[in-house]
Amino acid sequence: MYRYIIKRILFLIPTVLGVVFIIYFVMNITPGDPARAMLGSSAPQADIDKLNHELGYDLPFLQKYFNYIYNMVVKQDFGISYFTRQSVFAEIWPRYIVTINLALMGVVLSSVIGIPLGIYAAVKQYSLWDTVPSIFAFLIAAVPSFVLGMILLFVFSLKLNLLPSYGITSFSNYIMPALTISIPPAAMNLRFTKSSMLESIRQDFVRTARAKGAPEKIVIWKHALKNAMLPIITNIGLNLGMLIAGAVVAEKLFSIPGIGSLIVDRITYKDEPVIIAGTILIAVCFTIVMLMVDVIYAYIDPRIKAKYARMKG
Amino acid sequence: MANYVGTSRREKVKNNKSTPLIETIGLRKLFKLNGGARLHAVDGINLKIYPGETVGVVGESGCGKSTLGRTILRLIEPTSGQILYNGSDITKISAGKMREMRKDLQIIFQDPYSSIDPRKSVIDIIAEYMFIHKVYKNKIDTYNRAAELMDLVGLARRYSSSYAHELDGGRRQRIGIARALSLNPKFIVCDEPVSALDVSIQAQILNLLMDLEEELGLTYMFVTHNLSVVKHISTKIMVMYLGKCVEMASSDELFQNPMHPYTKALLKAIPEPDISKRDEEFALIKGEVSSPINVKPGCRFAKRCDFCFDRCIQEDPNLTEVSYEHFVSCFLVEKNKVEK
Amino acid sequence: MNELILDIDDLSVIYKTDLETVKAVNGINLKIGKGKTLGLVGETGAGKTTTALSILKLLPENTGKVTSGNVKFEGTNLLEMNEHEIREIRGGQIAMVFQDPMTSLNPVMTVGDQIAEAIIMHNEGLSKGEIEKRIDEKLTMVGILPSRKTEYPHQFSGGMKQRVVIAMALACEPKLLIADEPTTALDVTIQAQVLMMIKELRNRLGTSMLMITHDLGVVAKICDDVAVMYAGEIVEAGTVHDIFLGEDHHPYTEGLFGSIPNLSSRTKRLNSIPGLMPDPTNLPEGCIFAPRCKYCMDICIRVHPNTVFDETHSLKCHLFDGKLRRDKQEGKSEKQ
Amino acid sequence: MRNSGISFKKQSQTKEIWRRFKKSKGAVIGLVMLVIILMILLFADFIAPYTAATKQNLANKLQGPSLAHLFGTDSYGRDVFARIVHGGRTSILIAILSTISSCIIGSALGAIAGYFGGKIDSIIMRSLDIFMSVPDILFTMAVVFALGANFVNLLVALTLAYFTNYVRLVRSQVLNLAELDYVEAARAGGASSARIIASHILPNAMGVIIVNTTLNVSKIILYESTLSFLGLGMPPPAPEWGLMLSEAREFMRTSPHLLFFPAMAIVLTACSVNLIGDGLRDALDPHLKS
Amino acid sequence: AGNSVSQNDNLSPEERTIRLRVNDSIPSLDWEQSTSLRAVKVWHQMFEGLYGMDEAKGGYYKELAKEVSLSDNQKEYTITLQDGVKFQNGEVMKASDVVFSYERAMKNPRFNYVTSMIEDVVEINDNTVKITLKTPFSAIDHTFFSIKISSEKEVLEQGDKFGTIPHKAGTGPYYVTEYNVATDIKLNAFEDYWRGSPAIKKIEYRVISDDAAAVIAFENHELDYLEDAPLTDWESLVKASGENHSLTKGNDVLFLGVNYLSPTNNNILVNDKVRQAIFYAVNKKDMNSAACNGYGVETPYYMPPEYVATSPKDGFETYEYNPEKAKLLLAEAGYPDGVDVGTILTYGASTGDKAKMAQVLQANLADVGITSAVSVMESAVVLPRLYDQDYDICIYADSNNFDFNNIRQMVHSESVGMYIVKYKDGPFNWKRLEELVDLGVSTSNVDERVGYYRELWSITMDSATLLPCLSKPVPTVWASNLEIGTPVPSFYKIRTFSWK
Ligand SMILES: Nc1ncnc2c1ncn2[C@@H]1O[C@H](COP(=O)(O)OP(=O)(O)OP(=O)(O)O)[C@@H](O)[C@H]1O
Ligand SMILES: Nc1ncnc2c1ncn2[C@@H]1O[C@H](COP(=O)(O)OP(=O)(O)OP(=O)(O)O)[C@@H](O)[C@H]1O
Ligand SMILES: [Mg+2]
Ligand SMILES: [Mg+2]
Repeated sequence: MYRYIIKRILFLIPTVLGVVFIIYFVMNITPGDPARAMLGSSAPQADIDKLNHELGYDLPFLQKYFNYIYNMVVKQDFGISYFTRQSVFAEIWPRYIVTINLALMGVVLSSVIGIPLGIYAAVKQYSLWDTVPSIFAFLIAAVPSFVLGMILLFVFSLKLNLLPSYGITSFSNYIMPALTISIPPAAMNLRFTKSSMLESIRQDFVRTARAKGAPEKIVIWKHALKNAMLPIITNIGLNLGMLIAGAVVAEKLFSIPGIGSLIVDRITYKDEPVIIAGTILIAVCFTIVMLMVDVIYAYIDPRIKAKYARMKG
Repeated sequence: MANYVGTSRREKVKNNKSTPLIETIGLRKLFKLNGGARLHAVDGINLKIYPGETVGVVGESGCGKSTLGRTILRLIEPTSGQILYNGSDITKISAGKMREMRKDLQIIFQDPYSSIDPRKSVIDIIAEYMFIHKVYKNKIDTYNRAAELMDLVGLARRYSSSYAHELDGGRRQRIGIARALSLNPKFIVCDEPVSALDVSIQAQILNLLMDLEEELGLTYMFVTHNLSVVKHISTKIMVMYLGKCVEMASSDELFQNPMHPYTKALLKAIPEPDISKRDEEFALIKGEVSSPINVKPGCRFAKRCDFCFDRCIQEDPNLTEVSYEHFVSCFLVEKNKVEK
Repeated sequence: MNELILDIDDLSVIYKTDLETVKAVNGINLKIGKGKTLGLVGETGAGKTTTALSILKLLPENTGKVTSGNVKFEGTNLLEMNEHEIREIRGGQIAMVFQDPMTSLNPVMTVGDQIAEAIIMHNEGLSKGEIEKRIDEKLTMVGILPSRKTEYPHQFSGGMKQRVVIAMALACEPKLLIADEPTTALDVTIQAQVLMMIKELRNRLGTSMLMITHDLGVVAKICDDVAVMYAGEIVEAGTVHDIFLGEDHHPYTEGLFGSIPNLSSRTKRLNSIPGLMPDPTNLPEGCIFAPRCKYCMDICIRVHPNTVFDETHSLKCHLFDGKLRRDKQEGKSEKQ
Repeated sequence: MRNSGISFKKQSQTKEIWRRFKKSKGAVIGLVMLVIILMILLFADFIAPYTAATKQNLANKLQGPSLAHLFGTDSYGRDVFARIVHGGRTSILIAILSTISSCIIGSALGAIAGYFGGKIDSIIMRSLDIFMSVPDILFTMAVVFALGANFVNLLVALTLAYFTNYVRLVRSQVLNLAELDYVEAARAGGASSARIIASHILPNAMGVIIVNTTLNVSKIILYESTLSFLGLGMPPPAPEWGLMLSEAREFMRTSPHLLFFPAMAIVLTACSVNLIGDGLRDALDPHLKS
Repeated sequence: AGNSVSQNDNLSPEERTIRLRVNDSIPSLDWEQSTSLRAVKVWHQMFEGLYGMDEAKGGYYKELAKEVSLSDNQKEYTITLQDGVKFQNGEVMKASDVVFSYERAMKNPRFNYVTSMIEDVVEINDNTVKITLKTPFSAIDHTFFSIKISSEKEVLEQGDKFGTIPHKAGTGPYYVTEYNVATDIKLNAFEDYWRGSPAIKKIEYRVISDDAAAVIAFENHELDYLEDAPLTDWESLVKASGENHSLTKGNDVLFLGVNYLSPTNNNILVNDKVRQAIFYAVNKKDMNSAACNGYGVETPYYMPPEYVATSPKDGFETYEYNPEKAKLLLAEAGYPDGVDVGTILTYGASTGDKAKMAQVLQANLADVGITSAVSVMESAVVLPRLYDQDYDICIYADSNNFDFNNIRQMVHSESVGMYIVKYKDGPFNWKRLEELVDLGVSTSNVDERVGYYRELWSITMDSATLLPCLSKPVPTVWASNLEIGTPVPSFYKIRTFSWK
């Protein structure tokens, strides 16, 4: 098991190398340059070239790639932002935390809303408890999240003046953005949980439990749910990945200084160090979340644990 | 309809000992598992199948019966060893040549449900192999031949455009048989073709297989775990245990004179529909089949064997011919023989 | 017959799906005497499992429905019980072992916990230690080391899983054990072990048993009485002797015996029953076996046969109309 | 020999699926809704002339719904109804085309990875893992920045964002299917790998792929609108739902109808597609029905 | 949310913080490092230049310069500094700081356009500097305004970190106390400010990138001052602000450029009549309505004459909206049935004002039979294309200068930046254009300069290559308890504000 985890963590290395490569490649094919973006339209080309040179932007793309990897590995240095001249790490880290917080809240919210409703819908299949939330889930899942965000902003900030419309100074600031990004995945969770539970309820061992004389409560929660958890957890894991990236919308909408909107903004400036470091952080987070999902899997399902244990290295 | 007698079959076989149709020499298949462990599915099988014979392969679930069958047909690449077809090695021939060879070597699967593509109509399934090998120049001829095959296996033509899921297990298994016959093979591996069927249907299919054998001069390798079936259909029987052959003899000989402790136990374990033996105790083998992963040397059956002694744990017993055409792999038998 | 533990009378069960109505069980009568083992034989789809499930009211909620009949367990009709009452019966009085040991255990619970659950459910107020003791006891009984109770089902082989399932079923010492093809999924040698164990336990605990199987060999070994089921009906029933040694048989029973390759005598061809079981959504009007029957007569196609009784032997075939002695009390004709 | 017994109908399965599909009320409602939507889009030119969708009339801007303008007018005085009717063409066409292209690319990669396994599988899947850990939006922005926002580039961007789903999906399907005996049976008959993939594996994986595809269409419609919201969508003035929404944003308070109608169009379309997808999934998987 | 507001309200004016919006993060606290308008607005509270800019009346005034004298050759400015000016770190401002600041700016390519005419800056004594120009340059005021004076000591002490952490390097009325790039910047009053400590003691700039959120924040009393508010919500903002709102005319001008060198459609745009037809087809009123919600000012001027003394007011073609004439011209050009002129290229948000103008332009052109496409792309992509004359028609904006000399960058071949129409070597009188640019700055006589610029602008307009369309309005709203004096478009000064 530990070997498996270590192996997975080691896979972060090629992931990071790959991500850096992809970004450099992508940046390489996009037009524009950081100096022009920074110095503005009135700077003469000579100065632009000079600055680009100082920044190291004009190097060939492979050289940039290897330099970056070298600095990152040997000096633990993620570089200096082209745009702000600040240490990339110092700039990104607080924003990263904000986004992670937001995404985690999104995950928690979407799970807390979606999963119990999904279970209920499965258990009470064809009743009102099933149809109403299901229909609602269908509708919600079809609403673009920024529209949801706008509606929330309109209702809770403007009309009711209950929640702040921007920033991240307090917990209440997180409520609307977290809702914005979590409602669509909550709807997904509902549908997912429902079908997973329906599947699980049909299993033979559930019938065995009934044949033992177990009351329905135990049958559902102890037997069916635990077995239905696996796909649900994968879904939650994938959600988190999606939410980190999807937070961009909420970040834009609620003026939240997160990493997603930072990356998006800096693409305009071709601020490669920031984009790369930001993407690496997201990729690492994504990978770790997926690893956590697998570990939780193993925790829930002894068969999977055994499988990991068998993998020696 | 062919009119044959059990014994005549046996005679015929014995007379025909020239070259085996299929011969395996030290055939092994080790599956590499995640993490590097090796699963000994088939572990050094030497088997000769003569034309016209029906060789039954019995053994418990997971002992490597199917793997053996599939490896012989090179549906799974063997890890080592040779497969000779009519005396020539087919282990190393190219994929293209092997594809040609498949005309002669066919297989019928255990599960008539999963072995038929649910998206194809019956006639298409039967005709598929002929299309692959371009046996006929045009579609009509191919389909006509497919229809003939349906007649042959006793499948009404009105099912030709049905889909497998509309049919019951018995009819599906007939499709599988028709498909296997479509290229006029010489040799067919029947991988538990009746295990998934009800007794009444099972009988229909077994009858059909035996009729076809006679009519078309087929050679079967018949894989099963059902001893009564295997006795009924085979001329020669091989008993497998954890990838190894523990005993091999003609059908009658094996049932009359089983030698390996495992074979003996196996024969006794079959509950017979006969209440006269009602109060007889089952001959139990203690324990269960052990894991085929990373097996250690020594007799594979040693752990469950009542007669196990030191040597059994230390060395592999060899398959030795204890009497005419009766091979056993057991130190006990060897010892007895020596003593004799 | 002596005292009955289970008396199924005129039970009919249908499965109603959006497409069709499957008449899975059609007016069957089954009786199990105290301490006796009844073997219920029949091919796939005959309705064996359905019968078992309806005894415990475990039919799938949305589709399965009992349309008529009584299931009397020690005199009380199980079918009239409410959820709560039947829960007391399940596991406590009547336990069931399902066909496939691989799927009847919860893969994410230790086997010990699963057995414990069965015990706790019917023995409130048992201390932890007592429960543990009982688990150990049951596991030992089925030949599994008690130390393995903290393991998960996937760590057990098929035979051991089936033992666990049996230990679980016997955890509360039920009066009746329903075993639905308990060894079909197992290898012959393991099957022998499990059958042996069942037989022994049954003898030791004096449990009555309903043994569902399609293997006549198993029946011959274990059962006292046999009922042969075909397309939702009991076509023949009697003691093992009636069935295995008796002269008169329903043609289906005959066919069944003929289909089995015999180990002791080698036949050239097997006596297969031609044709297939009728579509349970559309059963024939007359005798359900008529389309496949080699003795089929005109009447067979038109008229549904009545059950004819011998003392212990009953048959449902026009061939025997009047041939067997009609039982006076129970000889009322069955009709759908 | 006569050939009469043989006919080539392949209907029965489709029929069966259709029958099960019809059972689901939601799916039927979804289908009816989608058909109506598609009809409207198909006959857009008859319902409202294209010029009404682009013709500006600043004097008449930001009107609420009225008889003359069913859904009101936008900030250029263009008819919102006409824009929705014509805009849907672009939105849905992009969604469908990018779904198809991501499906083709993803399925091919997934099938190759799953069927051949081993090194090929590892290489494809590990690269995919890396690719997936880079947020989609980055690729989208790169493409749109590098090449400009237009129909084709949007297609490229959306395809890049969505093909990964298919790789995983099809691979797992193929892994399952390749285990099945009928694939081995085909090999036993001498079929080549290409033939096996094309004629046995993919057709059988089709059900799941189709379900995923329908659900994907709705996801892409939503993602498309999000891109427009972030300024990466179709360029103005071509009518397109996402663009309309993003244009409507600043008028959210003053003229909410500008937000409402395109949002409804998206919601209804995505919802109907989802309903159909769900119905199809149940229909294709009889196991799910009790 | 609301609570924090009321808390602020309960505080005494001394304690109260004025909360303003910045629409995006400000990447550096060094005025040299970030030159976006939003940043400059913030610097203005912290730094001062030799000159200040008077937006309300137009023109520049002396700020840190007490006296300025110009040598006869019009090249040497001798500047005496204000007395008693202290940097926020307590140091007294000396001439050396001015030299330091200028020399630093002259090395920075961002400031090229305001420093390229300077030969050198030398310290005469502690209180006096001499700035020598390469050639006479009467528009130097803007340079004196643009270059801020920062403390040499503070800048050198902070070294590399300068800009990334709070500093006290300015002479302005406020200094930074907290700097969170992503979220907010906090400033405190500088008690030793040379003009006297300001009335408002605390400032907080909050980063709110979304317009709608900003409007809501203002309406919820989370902001006290909101300039550049979205025009679509103007009415509701007006309502929310009571009396406290103003809509000033800005000096941001939106232009239309036509690349007569474009090879599109067989060099269609080289045809004078086609370009003129395009210009006559432009309906600035519609553009105003779409891009500025009708609050902008349709303008034929390069710069608003009321702000810019050197701006010509008349004497040039203005291309009043005349679709009939446009059609006529098109017919004369040989395209009575319409013609395709290629793509209207612009940058910024797809819902931004330039994109909106482009859409209206497209519709306007369509009305007279000219077809075109619209393409809105990222400025990083578009601007280089404009400078390379790689476009057909473009829409772009120019802003924030109060001297007509700014036109140099658009018409002079040696200018840097904005040279989007290549007049040099072209069919127009480009030599005269360049000469007029130089003449314009060679004298400080305003009338003379207006004369030159009138001719220059007339030539430009006749070429039908550049067309000013709209002057963007600057909407501002502020809290009811805030007194701000005369509202100005961009460079408001919080030191002039006070709590009621
Ligand atoms: N592709 C594979 N990869 C790894 N192990 C395999 C594979 N196929 C079969 N095995 C293993 O090889 C062993 C032999 O399997 P095989 O299917 O040949 O047994 P069998 O005798 O046919 O059993 P059964 O009676 O259940 O069909 C088993 O332990 C099985 O788990
Ligand atoms: N849930 C269900 N819905 C619809 N039909 C069902 C359902 N379960 C069983 N049936 C049908 O009812 C009939 C009897 O089924 P049952 O499972 O009782 O047979 P069985 O004798 O136990 O067969 P097997 O030997 O395969 O276990 C069959 O025709 C079967 O198809
Ligand atoms: Mg097998
Ligand atoms: Mg059953």
